[in-house]
Order: sequence, then C-alpha cells, then structure tokens
Amino acid sequence: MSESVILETKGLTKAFGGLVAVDKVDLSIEAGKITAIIGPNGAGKTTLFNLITGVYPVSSGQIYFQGGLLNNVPAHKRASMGIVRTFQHVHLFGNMTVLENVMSGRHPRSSYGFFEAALRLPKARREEEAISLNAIKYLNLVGLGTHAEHDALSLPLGQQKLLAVARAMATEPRLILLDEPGAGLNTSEKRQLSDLIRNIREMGISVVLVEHDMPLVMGLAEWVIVLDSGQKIAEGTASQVQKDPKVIAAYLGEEVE
Amino acid sequence: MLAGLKSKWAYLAAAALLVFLILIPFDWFLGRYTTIMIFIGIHTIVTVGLCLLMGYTGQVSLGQAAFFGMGAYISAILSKTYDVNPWLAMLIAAVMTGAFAYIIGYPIFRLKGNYLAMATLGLGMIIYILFIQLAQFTGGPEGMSGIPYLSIGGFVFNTSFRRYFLVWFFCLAVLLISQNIVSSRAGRALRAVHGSESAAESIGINVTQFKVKVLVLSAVYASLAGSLFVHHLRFVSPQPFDFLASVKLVVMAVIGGLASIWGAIFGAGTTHILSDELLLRFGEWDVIIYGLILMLVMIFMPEGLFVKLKEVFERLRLRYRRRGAEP
Amino acid sequence: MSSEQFVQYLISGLTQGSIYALVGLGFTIIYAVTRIINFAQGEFVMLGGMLSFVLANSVGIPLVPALILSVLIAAAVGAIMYVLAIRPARRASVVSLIIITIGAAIFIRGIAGQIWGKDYVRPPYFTGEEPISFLGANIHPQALWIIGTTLVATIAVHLFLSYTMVGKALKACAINPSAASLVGINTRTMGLIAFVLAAITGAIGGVVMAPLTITSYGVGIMVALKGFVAASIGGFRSPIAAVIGGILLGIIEAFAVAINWGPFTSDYKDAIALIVLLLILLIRSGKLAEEERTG
Amino acid sequence: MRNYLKYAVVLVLVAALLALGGISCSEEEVIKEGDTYKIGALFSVSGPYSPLGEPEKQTMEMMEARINEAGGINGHLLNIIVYDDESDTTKADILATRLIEQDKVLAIVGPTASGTSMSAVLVADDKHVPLVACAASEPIVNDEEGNEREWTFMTPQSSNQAARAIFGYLQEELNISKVAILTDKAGFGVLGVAALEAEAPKYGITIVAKQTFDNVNDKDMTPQLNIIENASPAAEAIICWGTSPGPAIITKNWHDKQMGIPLIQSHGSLSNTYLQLSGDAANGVMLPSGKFWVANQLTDDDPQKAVLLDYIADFEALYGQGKANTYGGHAYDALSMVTMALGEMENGLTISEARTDIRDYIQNITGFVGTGGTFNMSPENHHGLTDDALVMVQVVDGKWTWLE
Repeated sequence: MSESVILETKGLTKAFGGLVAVDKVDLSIEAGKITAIIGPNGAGKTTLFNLITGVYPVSSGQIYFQGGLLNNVPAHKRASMGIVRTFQHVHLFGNMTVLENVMSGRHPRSSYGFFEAALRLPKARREEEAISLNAIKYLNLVGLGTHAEHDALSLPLGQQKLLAVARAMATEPRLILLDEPGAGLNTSEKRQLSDLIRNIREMGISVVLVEHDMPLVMGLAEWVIVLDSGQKIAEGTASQVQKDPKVIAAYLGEEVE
Repeated sequence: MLAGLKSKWAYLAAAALLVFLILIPFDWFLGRYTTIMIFIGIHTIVTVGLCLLMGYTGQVSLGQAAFFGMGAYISAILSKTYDVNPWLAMLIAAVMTGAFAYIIGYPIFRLKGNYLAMATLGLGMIIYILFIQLAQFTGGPEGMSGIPYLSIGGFVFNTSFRRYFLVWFFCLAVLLISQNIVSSRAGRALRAVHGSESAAESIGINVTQFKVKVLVLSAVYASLAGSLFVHHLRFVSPQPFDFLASVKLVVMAVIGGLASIWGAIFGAGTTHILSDELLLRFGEWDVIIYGLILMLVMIFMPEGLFVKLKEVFERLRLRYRRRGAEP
Repeated sequence: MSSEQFVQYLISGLTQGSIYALVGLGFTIIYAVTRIINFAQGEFVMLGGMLSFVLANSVGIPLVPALILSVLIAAAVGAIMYVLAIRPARRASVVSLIIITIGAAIFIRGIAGQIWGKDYVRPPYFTGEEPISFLGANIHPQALWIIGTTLVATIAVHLFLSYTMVGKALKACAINPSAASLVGINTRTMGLIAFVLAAITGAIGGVVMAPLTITSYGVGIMVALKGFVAASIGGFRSPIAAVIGGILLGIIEAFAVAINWGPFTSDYKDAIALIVLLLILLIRSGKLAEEERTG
Repeated sequence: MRNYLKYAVVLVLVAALLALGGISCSEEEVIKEGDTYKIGALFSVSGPYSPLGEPEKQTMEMMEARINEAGGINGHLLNIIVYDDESDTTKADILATRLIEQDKVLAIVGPTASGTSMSAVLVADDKHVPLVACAASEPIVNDEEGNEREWTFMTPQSSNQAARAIFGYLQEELNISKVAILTDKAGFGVLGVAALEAEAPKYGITIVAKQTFDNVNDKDMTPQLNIIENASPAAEAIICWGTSPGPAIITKNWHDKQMGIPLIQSHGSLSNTYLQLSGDAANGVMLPSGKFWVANQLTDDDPQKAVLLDYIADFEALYGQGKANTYGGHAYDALSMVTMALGEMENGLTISEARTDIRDYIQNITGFVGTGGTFNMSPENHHGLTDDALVMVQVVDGKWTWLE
C-alpha cells in the first residue's frame, strides 16, 4: 500500500443484530488531505467513525492505520497512535473549565500519575507546566484563548464545537475525524470552522469529516466518499460525486421529506 | 506544595482552619468535643475517598463500609492476635484492602449506575457477613477487645487529646493529597470519565483502569480510617460496618457536596454534630428527626448542604460588592 | 435427604421466598416506572403487619376488615411518601434519591416505634395453627396462606399491568418514559400509582407473613434488603422476574441450610444468596449496560 | 505566598509539642450539701436491641421520680441523664465519653447489649468512672488477661450460669446426655454457644448438632430443625439460645414438626412477649430463669419475693399490665446498687473522689437482694450473682411454673 494512504479499510462490516449498519466498505484515506464522508441519514457514517475509533468492535473486515492492523487495538490506545475524533453531540467535560478540557486532551502526551500528583513531585510540576502551555497553544489555535477560565458548557454551541476540536488537536493526532462539525452553526461560525479545518490540514494532519452541509463540504473537501445504507456508492472529487446519478438518487430520497 | 490554593487569602483561610483545629481539644476551648472530632476526622478520611469515587469519577458505592471494616479488622487482628507492630499492621491493612479493591474492581466496573449500586451493596454485605462468621479471627458478632494503642517510641496515644492530633494529622494529609490529585492529570482523567466516557476514551484515557485506580485509592483511605478507628476504640465488632454504615458514609459525602474535597470535613462534621450533639436533646425523637432532616436536605439541596452554603455566600458577597460599587 | 424432608425444605423455601417475592415486586414496580430504588419498601411490609395486629388485637376489629384496612392505610402512606418526599426531588441524583427513601424509612420506622412501642408482636393466624400434613411434611396453615396470597397477588399485578389502561400506561413508562410522556401519559401520576401499588403489595406481604414470622416496628430495613436482593436477581425489569427471584432466593437459602456442608450452612446462607446476586449481575452486565444507556 | 504556609506548619509543631503534655481533664469540683447527684444512663432505646433498652429506660425514669418524690438521697436530688446509643457501638463510645466529661456524672448504668457495653466499658475503665452494665459477657468485667476490671460491673445472670442451670437439670432430672443446640448468630446467641460448650463436659453432656439462625431474617427455622432431627447420635433435647423473635418462631416450628424431644429455651426468652408470640406452642418448653417470673410462686421466706412483687407492681402500674420484664429488672438492680453507694457517701468529695467512693462501695456489696438474685460483690468478682439465682421453669398453659 502506498505511503500516502494513512487509513484503509477492507470489507469493513458492522451488524447490530439483524441490521447491517456498515456493509463491506473499502476506504483508503489519503494522508494530509481533507476527506468528506457524506450520505443521507442512517447511511452509517457515524458507525464508521465508531469502528475506526474503536467504540464498537468490527463484525468483519479490517482497518489499517499507517499500514498497521487496527482491529484489536483498544479504543484508548488509538489516540496515542494518532487517531482522534470529535462528536456530533459535542461531549465536552461539563465539570471542567475550557482550559481544563483542552488540558485533558494532553493525556496521551503526558505520563505522570496518581503518585507523582499526590506528592506534587518535580516530574508532576514539570509535566503540568508543559500541559498547560500546550493547552493554551491549542486554545489560541481555535481562538478561545480569552475564555480559558470559563465553564466549558457556558460557551455558545459554536464555540463549544471549536473547543471540542481544540481538545482533539491537543492529542497531537495524525488523523482527525470530525463528526458533523458544522451542524447548528451560523454562517460566520461556519466560515471560522472551515478556516480552522484548512489550518489543521496545513499542519500536515489528515482530516476526515462527516457533514450534511453540502456547501461546507464542497468548499473544503478534496475527496468525497458517499455512503448509502451502509455501502459506499461513490467517491471522487466534489464535482464528480455531485454529478453521480447514484448519489443524486440516494439524496432525492431525502430531499422529499 | 499544595495545589488549588491560589490567592494569599486561600493560604490565610487554610492557616486559620489549622489554628482552629489545633485549639479545639484544649479544655478552655472546645475540649469536650474532642471525641466527636476524632470520629469526624476518621469519617472525613473515608468520605474524601467516596468523593473522589462518586463526585469526581461518577461511580456509586454503597459498600464503602466494607473497606473501612477491612482496615479495622486487619489492623485489630494483626496487632492484637499476632503482636505485629500497629504501624506495620496499618500498612499491611491498607495494602491488603487496596489489593482487594483492585481485584474486584475490574469485574464490578462492567456495571454502571443503579446496577453498580446493587453490586457494591451486595459486596459490602458479604464482607460484613464474613466479619461475623470468621469468628476464629474476628471474634464474631461479639467482636474483640484489647487492641493496643498506637505509639511512637515511648509516646503512647492513650488519651483522646493525643489521638485527636494523630487522627487529624492523617486527615489533613489525606485532604491535601486528594486536593493535589483532583487538580492533576489523573484528576482531570477522573473528571473526564464522569463527564463523558466515550469522549474520555477518544482522547486516550483508559476509562476502566482509572475507575479501578480511584476505587483502590478510596479503599486505601477507608482502610487507613478503619485502622485509626480500632486503635481509638481498642474494640472492634461488625456492627459499625453494616449496610447502614455504608449509607451514613454516602450521606456524609453527599451533604459535603460530592465533588468537593474540603466539603468532606463539612459532611462528616454536620452529620456527627447533628446526631451526637444537637439531636440528643430530642430524646426518643432523635432518630425520627434525623430521618426528616435527611429527606429535607436531599430534596431541597441534592447537590449537598456545603455547596448550597457556598452559593449563598457567593451571592451575598456579590451583592455586597455591587453596593460598594454604587456611588 | 428423605422425600418428606425435601418437601419440608421446599415448603420452607417457598414460604420465605414468597415474602421476598412480594417485597421484590414492590421494588421492581417502583424502579421500572421511576428509576428509583425505594429502600422504604420494607416499611410498607412493617406497616401491614403492625397495623393488622393493632387493629385486630388492640382495637378489636374483626380480622378480615382489619386486614383490608391495614393494606389501605399502608397504601395511603405510600401515596403521601411519593407526593411529599419523592415528587419534589425529581432533579435529585440516583444517590440522593436512595438517601431520601432511606430517610423516609427511618422516619416511618421511628414514628411506628413511638406509637406502637418497640416490642415484637404476633397478629392472629388466619386459620388456626394446627399443622397440615402434606407428603409426610408438616406445614403450618399460615405458610399456605403466604404462598397462596403471593401467587394471587402476582397474577393480579400481572393482569393489571397487561389488561388495564393504567397498567399499560405504567408499562409504557417503564419501557421509555420520554416516549410515554410524548404520547400524553402523565409520568408523575404514573409514579404515584407505582408507589401506591408497591405499598399495597408490600403491605399484603406484611399482613400475611406477620402471624407466622412475627413483626415489630423495626423489621422493615432487613426485609427491604432481602426484597432488594430478590428484585436484583430478577433484574429489576419485570414483576414476574422479581417474584421468581424472590422464590429462588428463598429456596437457595433453605437448601443452603439443608446441604449443611462446607460453606453451605445456616451461617453462610445470606452470603450465598448475595454471591448468586453478584454472579447474575456480572453475567448480565453487558446487557445491563445497554439498558442503562437506553433506559 | 509560601510563608503563609510556613506559619501554619509552625503552628502544627507548636500544637504537637503541647500534645506531648497530654493534658488530662480532672474533675476537681466539690459536691456540696444539697447538690443534685448526676447519674448517667446509656440504653439502646432504638435499633435492634430496643425491646430490651426500652424497659430499662422506663425503669430508670420510674426510680428517679420515686427517689426524688421521697426527697432524694440524704437531701441530694437525683438527676439521671439517659442517652440512646441506638444499638451502635460508635455512638456508645461518644455518649459514654460525653456522660463522663461533659455531664460529669458520678456513675453510669447500662448499656443494654454486650457490644455497646464493650465500648462504654473501655471508656469508663479508662476514665475511672464506675459503670454497671445491664448486659452480661465476660469482657465487661474481665480484661484480656482475665484480670477483673477495676471500674465496671454487671447485673444480669451470665450465660454460663444459665448453661449450668440447664445442664444440671438435664443431667439430674431427665438424665439426658446428648443435646442439639440452635443459637442466634448475633451477640447473645454467640455467648450462649461459648457457655454451652464450656459447661457441657462438666455434666457429661455431648453436643451432637450445632445450628444457628438469623434473628432478623429467618422466618422459618424448620430447615435447621430438620438437620437436628437427622443428627447421629440422635439428640435427646434441643437447647435454643436467643432473644425475640427467633426463639418464638423456633418454638412454633418445633411444635409443628412434633419432634418428640424436649425444647429448652435460654433466659433470653423469659418475657411475656415470648409467651404471646409463641402461643400454645410454648407449652412444655423449659427455661432457666431468675425468680422474676415465678415471684408469686415463691415461699414467703424467700427474700427475693417481696423485692420482685414490688418492682413488678410499681412498673406495671406505670407502664401497663404484663409489661414488666427481667431487662427492666437488670436496670433496677444496677441503679439500686449505685443509689445504695450514694446513700453512704458523705459530702465534700470532689467528683473524681465520689466516683472512687461509689466504686469502692459497690465492689464490697454483699447480700444485696435484687430482681436478678442475691449479689455478693468483691474486688475480685464484679458480677457477684450466685448460681442459685437461677431456677428451671416450664411453660404450662401459657404460664411460667417453677420446676422445684
């Protein structure tokens, strides 16, 4: 497999009881690019993310990350390998401040534990220093530097989504999966978001986003993959998939409602 | 040295609290409360553990009295029956209790919420039954007396005045350690688990492992408290470690505000002062009134009395500020 | 062991189990509808027993009306408890709610102790005390009353839940509260009904068991713990499961004594029951986790 | 900012140094003419032991009122401070300390149960205050080395005395040599097992089956009785040890099974409650008893007769027919000994001297006739109840009858 591919799936399948949510999907995500996965509701986009990040075990098929088999790697280990995601329903830590949320994102990049913490040993203080410096860096990246001490949930939804991205970025990923980052944002917030996503790409991090908002996708994505009822029905550049009859058919089903 | 204390006012407050605690046991001050304060200190240690487990990590335990009891019994048996040095016994007890917590941790944390509550309750009761039934070691329901006092060199902790300082030394140490932990990487991980387990996993936190670790920590605290408990009473019986004891501990934690380390003192304090001091004048009605207060507090301030009071204090301060601001 | 002794153990287990079952039933009804573990459940049992004694022996009301009245009063207490203590605390956490119910238990028990004293009492038997011989085993008539009543009560509850409007509404709440309220079911009223229903089953249990098992103002807490275990074994899902859990628990305990070897003795039977509970919880843990997420 | 913390640390060290002094609170107040005598009482008025604690508390209140109506003791009114330990050992420790250090009582009566008694006993012994417990277990009066504790006494008949009474009767009257025992898992039953196992050999009796029951949870002890029935060699009698309600249930199960071997209950079942609970089933059951329950069957020359009839009459006049029981009697005996001591005490003593004075008096009491029997205390024996305090009684048509 070519070096430029960061994530690859072969015949990836997930079935919940009888219902097959993801059906023999073959993907290969180009490194350093912005890839969008689109598709009508219930197409299995989020399930795909959950498989890649290890929330669910796969039913069959393989996932390769940077050439290594990912299937049996526990979810919490994947972050330190460089895979991180955000959630459709933000999932911020409500019992922390904005800064602490990002600091917790440094978890896989720091190591001191209960013991060092309990006695505040030099190691603890040193790492804590680094953690907060880095956290502030990523907070500024998403432009929330001024809100560091606020309660995470006191922010408006738009900023909460940015914060979620900052928390994910703090883990220094190679690949970041964004689950409907645009949902519920107004136009200016969306512009802010796209700039941020391009920024991330510039940092050499591969971005995969699941998104309903077509203009946003078309503006950002260099490669678009279309899922429908668990299967990959098309992929290509934005303009290519837009013309694809299968895609139009799939979406027509939705436009009606 | 001590995290969380940011302003000089915080330091002054801490110092003031310390001075107050130091003066309490003197007869010319609040000496007559020494015994109650000893139990408050002991229960504070257990409660802090519960706060870390329940308030910060969001895991329920209705069996914490079992760890408390294990510490008590292991200390008692080793130091009395086998003449082990009490301090060493205390250490062994903590290690054994912690190990036990570690072993049960992994299976039990496959459960969540109410089912976790059921399982911990069941475990607690099993341990309690063992305290009664392993009579050849524990002395059975009658318990065992003749447990030695703790001592350093020639200095024996044989008066409640001395034990008061012993207990509160440990209590404050535990409070400081816990304060340091919650504001650390590990502490954030715990709070993350509480906030959203899936999000925690997604940023590389091993959720189950952290749950187990905090359970072990709380068990070690409880064990330490249990050891201090028996070396104060010099007598141990199963009754202080039954189901109701576990409930009392949870009550202390909740009243102190589950997610607040220093609230633990307040929780243990109010509970004891209420039932061992204020309610005594109500004679036979004490239990009834206790039940009533329990309900009222939980109904009208489910986030705990301590937190409520802090809110009120804040509000007053702000109003005062505003007045000051007005020309 | 000989066949008649086997029967003896079985009956004994059924009698104990029936009691656990009726309490577990109450736990389950309340939990399913309100997601509350009500540790005051045992106090309803206590009220049933004490009231039937007070009314029948002290006041001197004829037995049957005395029994009915006892159950009704207990039901009223259940309703009052829900309205005054539970409903105002909806926003409270799992733990807070558990503490509230325990507070309520302490309160009810305390009042009962003040009014009726601390001594143990025994209400009159329903139908004498001459043991009936059955397959060579001697059975106390009251034991048959207990087993029979449990059977009837269980069936009644089942029919109520399956074939009445209210019952179906309760079931709907149990399965999915938010959906239930969407289709216009008042979940708060349902909570009230659940508490009353639980109080009734508990009190019925208290009424039938008191003559045989003897009662006092303080029996509630231990009864509650046993019923809780029964309900847990039943998985806190369906009333039937809770009843089966209770019967199972009773029989386990009876035969744990019967085996009388190693840990299987009268000393450890409570522990054995609890270990069974833990095993069941852990075996079903995967499924339970799902329920926690959905329910 | 560090230096603020330094202050605090210094303060801790200072306090620690002070602690080395270990200041002990001394009672130097002097009791003058006409001061009230403060006596502490600690009973389980709530919790599992409340059926025992309640009558004890009532007895104390009755006697306090009686004594004060009669003008008190040598012009000193009596003030009895009663606390409820809720059957909780931790609470017993706190409240005993409170009685001694805050209320500055001269002596303590109670606690009710052996568990709570132990924590109170250790406090009283430690702080040199006389305590007369209403529970009977070895550690209350003897320390680990088996030496008599200096400051603590107890009034109820001990389990060993009860066991001796039972075995004596079984051996002589019924010549039975094989018994099964069925005992409460909790405190009282455990004392019973220990006593029975210790005394049996002395009477050539062997225990062929041992079963326990859970007094709160077990509603049917037939399974245990089945085990006993199958014991080999076969048991010739069943000895049951517990307090209500267990023994009553066992009595019924025993009756329903028609086992055909005698059932002997312990002195823990000596109460009208037991009779009421077990109904006709109790007929034929035998128990070791203080003379309390057979008071009216005693010959007039028996010194206990008057004492018992008076106490029972007084108590039931106040609290209702059939309410008097031996538990209240234990409290009566305990307080009586304390008041006797107070009667002999001269004025002008400090509290600590008074406490010593009371202790010295009580441990030299001889020939005091109480409800439990005749007490002959001595510095080496802080129980002082002689074996003849116990007789065997049998339930006949729902009444206690003396097996002379």
